[in-house]
Amino acid sequence: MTPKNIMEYSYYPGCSLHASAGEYDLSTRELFKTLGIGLTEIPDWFCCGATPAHNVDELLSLSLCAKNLELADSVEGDVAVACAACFSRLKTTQHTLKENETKRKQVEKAIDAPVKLDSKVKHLLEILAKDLGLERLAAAVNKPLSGLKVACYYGCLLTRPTDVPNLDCTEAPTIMEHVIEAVGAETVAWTHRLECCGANFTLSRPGVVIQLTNAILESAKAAGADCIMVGCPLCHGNLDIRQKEIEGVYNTNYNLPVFYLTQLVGLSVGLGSDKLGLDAMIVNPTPLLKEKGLL
Amino acid sequence: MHPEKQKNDFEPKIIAFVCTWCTYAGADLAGTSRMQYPANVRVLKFPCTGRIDPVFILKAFQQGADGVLVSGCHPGDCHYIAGNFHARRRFAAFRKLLEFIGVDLDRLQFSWVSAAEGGKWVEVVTDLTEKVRAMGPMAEFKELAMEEQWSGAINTSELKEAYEAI
Amino acid sequence: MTQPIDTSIYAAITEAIQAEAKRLLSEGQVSVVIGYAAGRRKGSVQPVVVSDAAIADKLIFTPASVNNLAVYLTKAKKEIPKSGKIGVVVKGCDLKALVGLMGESQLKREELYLIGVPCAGVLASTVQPDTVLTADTIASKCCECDAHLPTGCDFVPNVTLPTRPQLEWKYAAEIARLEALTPAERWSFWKEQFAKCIKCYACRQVCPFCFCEQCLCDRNKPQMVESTPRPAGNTAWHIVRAMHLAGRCAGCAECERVCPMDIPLNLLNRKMAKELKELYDYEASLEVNEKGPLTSYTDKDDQSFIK
Amino acid sequence: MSRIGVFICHCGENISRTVDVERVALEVGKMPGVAFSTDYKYMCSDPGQNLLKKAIQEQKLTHVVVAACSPRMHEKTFRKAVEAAGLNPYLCEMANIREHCSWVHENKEEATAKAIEIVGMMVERVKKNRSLPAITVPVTKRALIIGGGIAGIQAALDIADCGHEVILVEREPSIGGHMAQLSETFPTLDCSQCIMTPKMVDVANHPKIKLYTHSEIELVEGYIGNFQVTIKKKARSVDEDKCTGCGVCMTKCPQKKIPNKFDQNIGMRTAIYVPFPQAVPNTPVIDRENCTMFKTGKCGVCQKVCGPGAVDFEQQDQLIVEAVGAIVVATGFDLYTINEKPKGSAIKGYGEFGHGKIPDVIDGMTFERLASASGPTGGKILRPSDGKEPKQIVFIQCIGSRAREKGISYCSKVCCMYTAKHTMLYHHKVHDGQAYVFFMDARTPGKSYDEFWRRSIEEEEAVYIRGMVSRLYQKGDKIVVMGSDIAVGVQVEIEADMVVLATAVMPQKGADTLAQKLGISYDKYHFYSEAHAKLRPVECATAGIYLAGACQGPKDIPETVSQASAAAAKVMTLFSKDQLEREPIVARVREAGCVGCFACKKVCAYGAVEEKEIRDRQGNLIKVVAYVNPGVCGGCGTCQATCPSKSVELDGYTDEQIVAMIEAL
Repeated sequence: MTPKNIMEYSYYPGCSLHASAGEYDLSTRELFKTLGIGLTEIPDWFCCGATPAHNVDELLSLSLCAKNLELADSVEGDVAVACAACFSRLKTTQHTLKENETKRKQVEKAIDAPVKLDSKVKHLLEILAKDLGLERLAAAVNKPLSGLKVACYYGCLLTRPTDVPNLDCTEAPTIMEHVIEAVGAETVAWTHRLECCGANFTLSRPGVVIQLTNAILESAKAAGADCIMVGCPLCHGNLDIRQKEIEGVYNTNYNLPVFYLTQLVGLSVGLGSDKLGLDAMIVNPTPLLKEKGLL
Repeated sequence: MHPEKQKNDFEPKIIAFVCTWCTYAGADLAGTSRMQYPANVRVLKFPCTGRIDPVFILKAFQQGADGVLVSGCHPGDCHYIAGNFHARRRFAAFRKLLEFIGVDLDRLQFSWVSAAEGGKWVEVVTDLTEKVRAMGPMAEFKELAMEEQWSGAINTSELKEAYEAI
Repeated sequence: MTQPIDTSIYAAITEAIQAEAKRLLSEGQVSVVIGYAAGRRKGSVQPVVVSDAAIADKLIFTPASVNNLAVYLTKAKKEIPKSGKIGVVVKGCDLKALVGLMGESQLKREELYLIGVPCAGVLASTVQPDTVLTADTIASKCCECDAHLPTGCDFVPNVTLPTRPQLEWKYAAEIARLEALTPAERWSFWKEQFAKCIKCYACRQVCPFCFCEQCLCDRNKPQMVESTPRPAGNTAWHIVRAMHLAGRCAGCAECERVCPMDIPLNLLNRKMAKELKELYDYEASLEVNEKGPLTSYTDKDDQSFIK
Repeated sequence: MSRIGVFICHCGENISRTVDVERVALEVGKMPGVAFSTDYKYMCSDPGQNLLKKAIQEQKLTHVVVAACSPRMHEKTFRKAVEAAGLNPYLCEMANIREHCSWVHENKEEATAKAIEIVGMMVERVKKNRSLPAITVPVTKRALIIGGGIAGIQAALDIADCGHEVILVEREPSIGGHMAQLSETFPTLDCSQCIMTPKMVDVANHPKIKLYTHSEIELVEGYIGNFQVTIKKKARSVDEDKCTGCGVCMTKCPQKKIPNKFDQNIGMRTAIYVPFPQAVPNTPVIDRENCTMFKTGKCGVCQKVCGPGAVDFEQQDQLIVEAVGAIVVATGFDLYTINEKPKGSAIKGYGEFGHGKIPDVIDGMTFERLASASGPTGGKILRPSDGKEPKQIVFIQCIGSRAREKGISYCSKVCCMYTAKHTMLYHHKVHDGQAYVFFMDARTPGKSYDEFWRRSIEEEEAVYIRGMVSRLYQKGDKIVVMGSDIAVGVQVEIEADMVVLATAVMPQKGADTLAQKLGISYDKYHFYSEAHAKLRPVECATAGIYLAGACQGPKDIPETVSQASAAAAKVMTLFSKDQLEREPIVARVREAGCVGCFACKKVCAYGAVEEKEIRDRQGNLIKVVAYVNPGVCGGCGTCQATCPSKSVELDGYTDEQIVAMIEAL
């Protein structure tokens, strides 16, 4: 008999988690299962429009999110979002439509349904830090990540702009640090926690991305981090997949594994490599984890 | 120059309760600017809209007013700091009550007219006068005043018979 | 099909009130206890002021305990001995009135000993006081009650409130019905109602908030409100009364109960309460408010009705 | 029975052109109570007024209605004339048949009918008018000034020079305020101390000024002309009468490493100290939190070395009550500390700027202390971290100010100018250094201000970059400043040795508490509110309380001094009379009807309603009723409209008067 879940969420994975960030999806599901948090994937969910849509057609981007929120309403619980870009779009939609009656009416006409403005959209971080709570999280740990120095990377979307995501303080957040410290890791104070990695330009202007991402990696390394933790598949792409390329361009060696937050937290509650998708990471984390006695 | 004025069958009686600092001064400005508006309005000056008791509005209707205007300073401009803020709440509640009793709220107008808004004064007064003119006389309170009947009215034949026997 | 309402806890409450009153009076904690006692007719209940512990077992609580005893703390206060605290039996609705009176400096909490009654409801009418409490005979105010369990009292009998069947919200329904009418239709409704008024002022007499020593409507210099028992005067009286109670009325509905002509007076009060809740998010509660909705303001208040 | 006289004015032809004045006079003459009715060409002219006066006497008139222009125009004129004829001025009313009638209608028939009704209304009203005696309030000709910065000092000196006693209360051990902390002042670069300290000494030596430093306002009671103020004089632990100010105690104090608040905590001081050498009074104070004697009970060195025996460890806080007639609030400002989020405030911190974490990120006031010749570095610009001279310095403007998302949307007004000044001071002291300024806009309205700002760029070589900074971080011994230059559209990174933040000007902490004690209003930031933004900028809505300086909003020194002198002038206007006379349009409570629900008190914006106990001859409390203090009442009448039993009445606008008018319709 499976024990009853302590909390229930409707889960919006977003496109990345079904593609390039499969390990984020896997580790999220496994971690939440272990913690007794139910995730029900929203039936028929579709793309939030992410970064391109709102630059092209605002009504389209708002309608995409509004429709997804409407779909989410069919599932019990607040909406759990893993990807920072999806999170940002869903939150922005709610904020914009709350403020602007005209746009709300347009969107309602477009999706042919009332807009759900009150459903709570939550990033996984929020669920771990606030809904579950740091104490309960710490209590679930059976393999503390002691000795692991983590650089928590927020990127630009998790906390910005002011008054929209309301996840934490806009320019000096601490929620990631709190979560990872709760499971026993150390965090480093570093300077580029909230700088942009250039996700928007991944395909169009890789030169810019390399420059921006390099600054982030350099700063994390200089602060003495062993690895970087992210909550966004787009940041992950740049920091992890491009790391080798950047090392080549700048003739340096970072060797910084880039974990999703669910992977690191998952390790601490005793999930194995296979359940966390560690083998999907480009920068191999195995030597680091072995050295710290975590594998 | 001036078209022959239409003689109207019904000239509404409009009573305006205004504060001295803003709306009264605004009405003065309309005068000094020689603006024209219907002669139906009678202005009662108060120091502040805060002084205007809802009972006065009731009294005005009972005295045969067909329309009532209450006007004062814009929010934040009150000469007495906050009198108009208190008035705003008081009249928000009072108009809901009158509406519920069955008074047509088109007969009761509230406005903010500043000392510089002579034009707005003319507009508000003209609009209200014309609106009320189109509605016709405020019959409700007048009819009540005419009615002598009360619960003890002799309205059944038995009662009438008994009464006449006495 | 009338659904009965469980009032079996009233026996335990009666016992608890009696024991508490006995204790309070014999220990001298209060000078008197105002409560309910059996009347002369079977099942009838009347307010009573008990000053002797020996007769504390006169106190009862039944579905016929309709009166809002808060009124005895204002108008009749002078007749009640001033020395010491006054004990008073209160239902949730009565307590709201009492709390309102505290907010208006008419009562001091420290001068009162509040015996709160967990209340499942009282009768709408006491013409037949031994009627069983059912969904049909219960007072309309009890159907919409949100204060079955008084809070902040000095003593509350330890009983568990039985669950109640879902009851129809008569006031809300009637207000909605009237709101849907045209102004002329509403006017004729109220005209008919007010025409019945005989200006007996029972509504004023029973209202805890009508505590003015001289009512505005009795003044003749100037005569602000016509005082004749004619339709014009009646209408004026009821409008002024509703306006003066707006933001203060606690919803005990005593005005409506005592009206000999059955004018639905509480409808006006409920309507105003509804509007003030919508406009200023204010409603009568069990906590003392420093200011009421019409004695306070914010600079953001609605002014959509102002040109 | 009233004998009313009605006087219809033609106003040349202004009224008579559209209103048949003779017919009005005739019709009004028939109204009950009207004993005399006439019309005249110009009522406000001398002959017109004489006609009025003569009629009052000959016709034995009891009330007067003048139907003419707006009462806003000539009510005073006619009331004065009526008074001269022996009637109480408030027995005269004006009917406005010009602005409200003849000027706005063209149809003579309609206008005449309306004029008759208007006059009729006023006739009915005036019948109910009562004689109102003028209200006088005695004035205590002493002023209290709260705050001993430049604003308080200026106001104190102005009032005292006029011969009135002044009580000056300052929270800190010395007067001087923020201006004493400044190095040099824009736009003339004269040394702040040089112009400030003589004024401080003047205050100390002025026979009419009583100075309470290290003191705070505990309680304020009373009203205009008659305030009672309780001042808490905090224990100094040094007897001011005995102390000669020799300073030996300070040289011998073993506790020498206490950060000095006056030096923005960069310089150090002893436990017994004066905040700065020119302090007034020059009497040290013992900082009990850091004093060894108070902490451990052992030491007492200062007491041993004090020749006159002034050190007194037993001294207690004292409460002193002073009676004053006027209060000037000059509590000044505070600076936004960007690394902390003030508790319970809407203001969000600036964690990303590292102030308080990176030692070489300092605020503008700290730079002032570094640049000050009497400051902790003797006027050398040196980094707090390692004492090195910064060769690249970045100034960032608008820290907190104009940043809605951080909780403050106003402009702090002085930062553009003082940053320009800082770049100059820096360039004067570090010749080979380079200053950069990040700015949103340069706001330089003021005499010689723009010229000054231009000079910082053109002559002193400051590089101004239009744009904001997103982040600062320490890299080695440099601070990397990441920002954008929106004029060129590029991202900028500067490796600076030191960063100076022009933090927002905010009201003093506790400004709200003081306002509540005084009964004055304040805005959402806790800046005090003036009675009228344009026409009454130095008065509070509460009569008898005036504002000076930055407690009302960000201000520079010239503006502060002007406002302080203006406030002083207002105080002196008040003090020019022994009795305060005011229009007797005030509310009065009918105690017999009042049941003490205090709805009136809740709605009174002036705090004029008090609670009054009514007792019988044996002293038993009968009831508590409202009492309206006529000295404080503003005369709006909101209380009367709110009172359920109408037990409070506004003189001049009683229910009787208003109902009479409505009934006349």
